[in-house]
Amino acid sequence: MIQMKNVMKQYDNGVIAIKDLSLTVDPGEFLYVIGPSGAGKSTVIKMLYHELKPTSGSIQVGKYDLATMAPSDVPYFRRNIGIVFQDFKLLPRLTVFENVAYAMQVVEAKDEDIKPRVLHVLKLVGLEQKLRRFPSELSGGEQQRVAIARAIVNAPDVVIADEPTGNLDPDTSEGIMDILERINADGTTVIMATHNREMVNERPHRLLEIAGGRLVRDEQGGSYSDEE
Amino acid sequence: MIQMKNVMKQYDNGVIAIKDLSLTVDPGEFLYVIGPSGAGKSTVIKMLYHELKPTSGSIQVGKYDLATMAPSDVPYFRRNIGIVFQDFKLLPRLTVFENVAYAMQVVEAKDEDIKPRVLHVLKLVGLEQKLRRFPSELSGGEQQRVAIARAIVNAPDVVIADEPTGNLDPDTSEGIMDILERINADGTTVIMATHNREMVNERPHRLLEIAGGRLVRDEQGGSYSDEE
Amino acid sequence: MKSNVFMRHVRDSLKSLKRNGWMSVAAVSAVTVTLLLVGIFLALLLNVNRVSTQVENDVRVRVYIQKGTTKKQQAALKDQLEGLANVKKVTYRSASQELNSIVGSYGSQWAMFRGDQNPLNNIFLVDTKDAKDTISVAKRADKFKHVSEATYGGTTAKKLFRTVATIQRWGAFFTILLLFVAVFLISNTIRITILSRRDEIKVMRLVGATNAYIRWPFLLEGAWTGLFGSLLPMLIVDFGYGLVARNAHFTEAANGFSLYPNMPFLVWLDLGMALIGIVIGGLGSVVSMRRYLKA
Amino acid sequence: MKSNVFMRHVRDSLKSLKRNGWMSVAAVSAVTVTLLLVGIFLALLLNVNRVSTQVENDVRVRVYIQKGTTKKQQAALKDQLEGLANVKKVTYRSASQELNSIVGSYGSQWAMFRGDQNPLNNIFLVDTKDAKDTISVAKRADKFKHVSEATYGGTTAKKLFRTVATIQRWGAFFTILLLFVAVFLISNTIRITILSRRDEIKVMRLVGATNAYIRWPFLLEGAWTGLFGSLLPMLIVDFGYGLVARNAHFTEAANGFSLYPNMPFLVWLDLGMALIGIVIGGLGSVVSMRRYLKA
Ligand SMILES: Nc1ncnc2c1ncn2[C@@H]1O[C@H](COP(=O)(O)OP(=O)(O)OP(=O)(O)O)[C@@H](O)[C@H]1O
Ligand SMILES: Nc1ncnc2c1ncn2[C@@H]1O[C@H](COP(=O)(O)OP(=O)(O)OP(=O)(O)O)[C@@H](O)[C@H]1O
Ligand SMILES: [Mg+2]
Ligand SMILES: [Mg+2]
Repeated sequence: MIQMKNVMKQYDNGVIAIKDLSLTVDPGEFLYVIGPSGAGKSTVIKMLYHELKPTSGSIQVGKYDLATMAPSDVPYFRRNIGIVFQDFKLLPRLTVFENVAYAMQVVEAKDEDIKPRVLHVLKLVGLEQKLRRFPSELSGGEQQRVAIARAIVNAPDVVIADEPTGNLDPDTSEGIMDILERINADGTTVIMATHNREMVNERPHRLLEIAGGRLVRDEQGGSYSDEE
Repeated sequence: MIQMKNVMKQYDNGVIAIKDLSLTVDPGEFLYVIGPSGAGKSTVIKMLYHELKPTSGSIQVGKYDLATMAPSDVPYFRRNIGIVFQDFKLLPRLTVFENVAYAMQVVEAKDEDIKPRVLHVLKLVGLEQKLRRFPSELSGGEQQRVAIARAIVNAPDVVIADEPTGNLDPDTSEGIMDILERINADGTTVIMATHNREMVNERPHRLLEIAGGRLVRDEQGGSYSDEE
Repeated sequence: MKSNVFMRHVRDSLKSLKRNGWMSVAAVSAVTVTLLLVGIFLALLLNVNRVSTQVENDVRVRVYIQKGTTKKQQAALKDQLEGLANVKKVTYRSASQELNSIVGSYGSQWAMFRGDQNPLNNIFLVDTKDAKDTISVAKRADKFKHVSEATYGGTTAKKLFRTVATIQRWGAFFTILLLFVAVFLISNTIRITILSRRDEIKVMRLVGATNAYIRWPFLLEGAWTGLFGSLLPMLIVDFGYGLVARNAHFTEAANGFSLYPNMPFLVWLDLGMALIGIVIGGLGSVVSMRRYLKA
Repeated sequence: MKSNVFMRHVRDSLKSLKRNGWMSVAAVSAVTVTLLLVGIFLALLLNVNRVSTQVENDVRVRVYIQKGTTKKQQAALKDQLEGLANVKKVTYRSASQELNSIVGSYGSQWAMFRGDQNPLNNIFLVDTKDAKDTISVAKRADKFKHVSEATYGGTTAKKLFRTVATIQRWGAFFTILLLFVAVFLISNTIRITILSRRDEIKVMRLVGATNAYIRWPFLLEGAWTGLFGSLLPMLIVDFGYGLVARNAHFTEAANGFSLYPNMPFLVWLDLGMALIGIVIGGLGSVVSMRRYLKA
C-alpha cells in the first residue's frame, strides 16, 4: 500500500528534516506516528500526500510512484487520501457545509449524493448544528472537527491525520478516535501523527516513533510512555 | 486583579457563547480553564484581553475597566498581559527572533535590552537554533513555542494562554509547564485553557470548568478526570 | 464539463465575489476607474482623429476660370472636372462671393473692388475623395481649357497635411498606450487579489481538485469583476458623450466638423470597454493562478 | 518619536517591502504604469495648452495706416500704439509685404497689383500682452490719427478664441480626470495590499503596539512603493520628452509654436509624479489601515 524507501528530505533553507527513512504500511493498518516537536512527523506526512517531494529516496502509495507521477495525476492520486492538516486548512470563504461538500464536488459526486453524505459526516463529528458557520466563527476544536469531516467524507482508502485531536478535549478526542477506528475496521488505512500519550497507550496500534528525522521505533502496540 | 461580573457574550451571528459568568482571579494565581470543545473557553480568554467585548456585564483587569477603557489605552493595557493565542498569530513576514522582539519593541524597550532577553526566552522554549526561520518554516509545535516565548518576553503581570500545549509532545509540554509555573512562582498570574487531562491532574492548580457557556466548576486543585 | 458542473462554477464564482467583500469592491472599482479613463480618453482620441481627417478634407482645389468664359463653357468645364478620377464634388463660386470672403478676413478697404472693379475670377472649388489627391487633381485641372490657374493652397495645405499626419500618429500612439495601460492595470489588480488568495488555491489542490476545477470559478470571478467594473463607465460615457455631442452639434456643424454620431459609436465603445473588462479580468485570473497550480 | 525608533520603522518598512515579494512587485508596477500614463498624458495636455495659447497669441491687431502718411507721422503713431495699455509689441509691415502674403495664399493672379498698383496700405501689427485684449486695443487704435482702420480678424479671431477656450477647458478637464484616476488607482492598489494584510495588523494590536507604532512602517512602505513606482516613469518621460522635443523643434519653430523646453518642465513633471507616488502611497496606506486599528 505505502512504501517509503531511504527517503531524505532537505528543505530549501538547508534543514534536513528527514534523514533516511524506510517504511512499509499494509492496507488496513492503523499507524500512530509520534515523536518530539520538530522531529519530522509532519514532513513525513506531507511527503505521503505529495505536498512535499523527497530530496532523495522513493515513495509508492497505492499504484502511484510519487517521484514519477505526472502533475496532472496528482489530484486523482489525492482523491484516495483523506487528509487532516495540522493547521486545518479550511477554505475561509466557505461555510462548514461547503467546506466538506467541496471535497466531494471535486471528485464529481452528484449533487443529490453530496448533501446527505456531508450531513452524515458532520453529524459524526458533532457539528450538525453549525452547517452555515464560516471557519472564523468556530472554536479551534470545531475547526479541527470540520477538517476531520472533510478528510473522511469521500470514504478514502487512506486517512492521514496530523494531530487531529490537538485542539480537542479528551471526550471529543475519544469520539474522533472511535470514528477513525471504525473506518479502519472497514478497511481504511489510518496514519495519525499525535502527541496524545493517553490515547496511544489506551488504544494500542502500530507505533512509529521519529526523532531527529530518523525512525527510532516501529512496534506493534507500542506505548508512548516507554521512554519515560 | 481580574474580575468578571455577570458577563454575557453574544456573537454577531446570534450565538450566545457565554451566558452568565462571574469570576475573580487574585494576583499570582494559576488557573486552568477546561471544558469541551466549543464550551466558551477561548471566548472568555478573548474578553480578558479585550479582543472581544462582552455583550453585557463588566470586566476589570488590574486598574482597567474594560467597558470604559479608551481605545487609545488598549495597547497600554495589553502590555501587562502576555497572550498565547490558540492559533498562534505569529507575524508571517517576521523571523522567529523578530516575532518575539516585536513584542518588546512595541513597549519601547531599548535595542540593547531586546537582544539578550529575546535570546533568553527563545532558549527557554528550545528554539535557540531557529532564530532566523520564518513561521512557515517551522513545525506546528515550534510555532506554538514561538508564541509562548512572545507571551512571556516582557515579563507581564498576567499570562493568558489558550491551549499552549495543543501541538506539543508530552516532554516539551512538561518543559513549557515548568516555565509557566516558574514565572507563576515569581508572582505572575497565569490563566491557561487546556485539554490536557494528564497535565491538569499531575500539576493541580485552581480549576475552572466551562460548559455550554456557563461556569460549572471552580475548585482549587480539581482534577480533569472528575466527571469520568 | 457537464452543464450542471458549469452552473456550479457560475454560482460559486458569484458567491465568492460576494464573500470577498471589500477585496471585490476594490477590484471592481479599480476596473471601473480604469475603464472610465479608457472610455473618456478613447472617445476624445477617436474624435480628434475624425475631426483632423475632416479638417484635412477641407483642403480643396481652387480652379480659377478665365475671364470671359461663357456659361456653356463653364458648364462643360464643370463636367470635365467632375469626370476626373478621385473628384467628389465641384462647387461654383462667383468672383463677388470670393471678394466678400476676402473683405471678411482682410479688412474693409478691399470693399472698393466690389462690382466691375473686381479683379477676381469666378472659380470652381473641387473636393477630392481623399485629401491626399488634392495635389494631383490640381495639376490635371491646371491643363484644362478656360482654366487660368488651379491651386491647392500650396505650402499651407502641405503644412496642414503634415500636422494632421502628426496628430493622427500621436493619436494612435496614445490610444495604444491607453489600451496597454488598461490591460496592465486590470490584470495587475486581479493578480494582487489572486496573490492574496494563493493559500486557498493550494488548499483546493490538496483536497484533490483538478486545475481546471479550481480555475473555472476564479476565471468567472475575474470576468464578473471586469463586467461589473465596466457598467458604470459605460453609463457615464454614454451619458456624458450624449451631452457633449448635443452641445457640440451647433457650434461644430457651423465649422463643417462633426463628432461621431452617438449611435453606432457608443455601442462600439461600450462593447470595447466591457470586452476589455471581461476578457482581461478572466484571463488575468487564469494567468495569475498558474504559479499556484503547479504542486 | 525617538530617532532610533524612527530609523527602526524605516528599516522595517524596507524589510517588509522586500519580504512581501510578488505583492510588492505588483504594487510597485501598478504605480509605475499609472504614473507612466500620467506623465505622458500630462506632458501632452500641458503642451496642447501651451500651443493653443501660442496660437491664440498669434491673433494681432492690424492697424491700417492712411495713404500719404509721412515717416515721421508713422513713427509718432507707433509711439502712440506702444503707449497703449496691454500692448506688447508693434511691428511695421509695408503694403508690398502684405501683398506678397496674399499672393502666397490666394493665388498668383493677385501679383498684378504689385508695385504702384498696390491698393493695400502699410500697416502696424500690434501684439497684445494677452490675446483677450486684442479687441479693446483695436477699438482704441481705430480712433488714432492717420489710422484708416484697425481690425483684429473679426469672426475668425472670435472663432479662434472660442476654439482655444474649448480646448483649454477640455484640457483642464482631462488633466483633472487623469490626476483623479491616478490618485484613485494608486491608493486603491495600496488598499488591496493592506486588505490582504489586515490579519497582521490585528496581531500587532493584540501584542500591544499602539496605532502610531503600527502605522509608521506601513506608511513608509506605501511611500517607498510610490517612490520606486515613480522611478521608471520619470526616466521614460524624461528620455521620451527629450527625444520628441528635439525632433519637434525644427518643424514647430517654423510655425512659431514651441513645446515647453526640457529644463524646468521635466523637473516639475518628475517632481509631480514622484510626489503623487509618495504622498498617495503613504497616505493611502494610512487611510486604508484605519478600519483595522479600531479594536
Ligand atoms: N517549510 C519548512 N522549511 C524549512 N524547515 C522546515 C519547514 N517545515 C518544517 N521545517 C523543519 O523541519 C523539521 C521537522 O518539521 P516537522 O513539521 O516535520 O516537525 P513535526 O514532527 O511535525 O513537529 P510538531 O510536532 O511540532 O508538529 C523541524 O526542525 C522544522 O523546523
Ligand atoms: N467569531 C465567532 N462568531 C460566532 N460564533 C463564534 C465565534 N467564535 C466562537 N464562536 C462560537 O462560540 C462558542 C464558544 O467558542 P470558543 O472558541 O469560546 O470555544 P472553546 O471553548 O475555546 O472551544 P475549543 O476548545 O474548541 O477551542 C462555540 O459554539 C463557537 O462556535
Ligand atoms: Mg507537525
Ligand atoms: Mg478555544
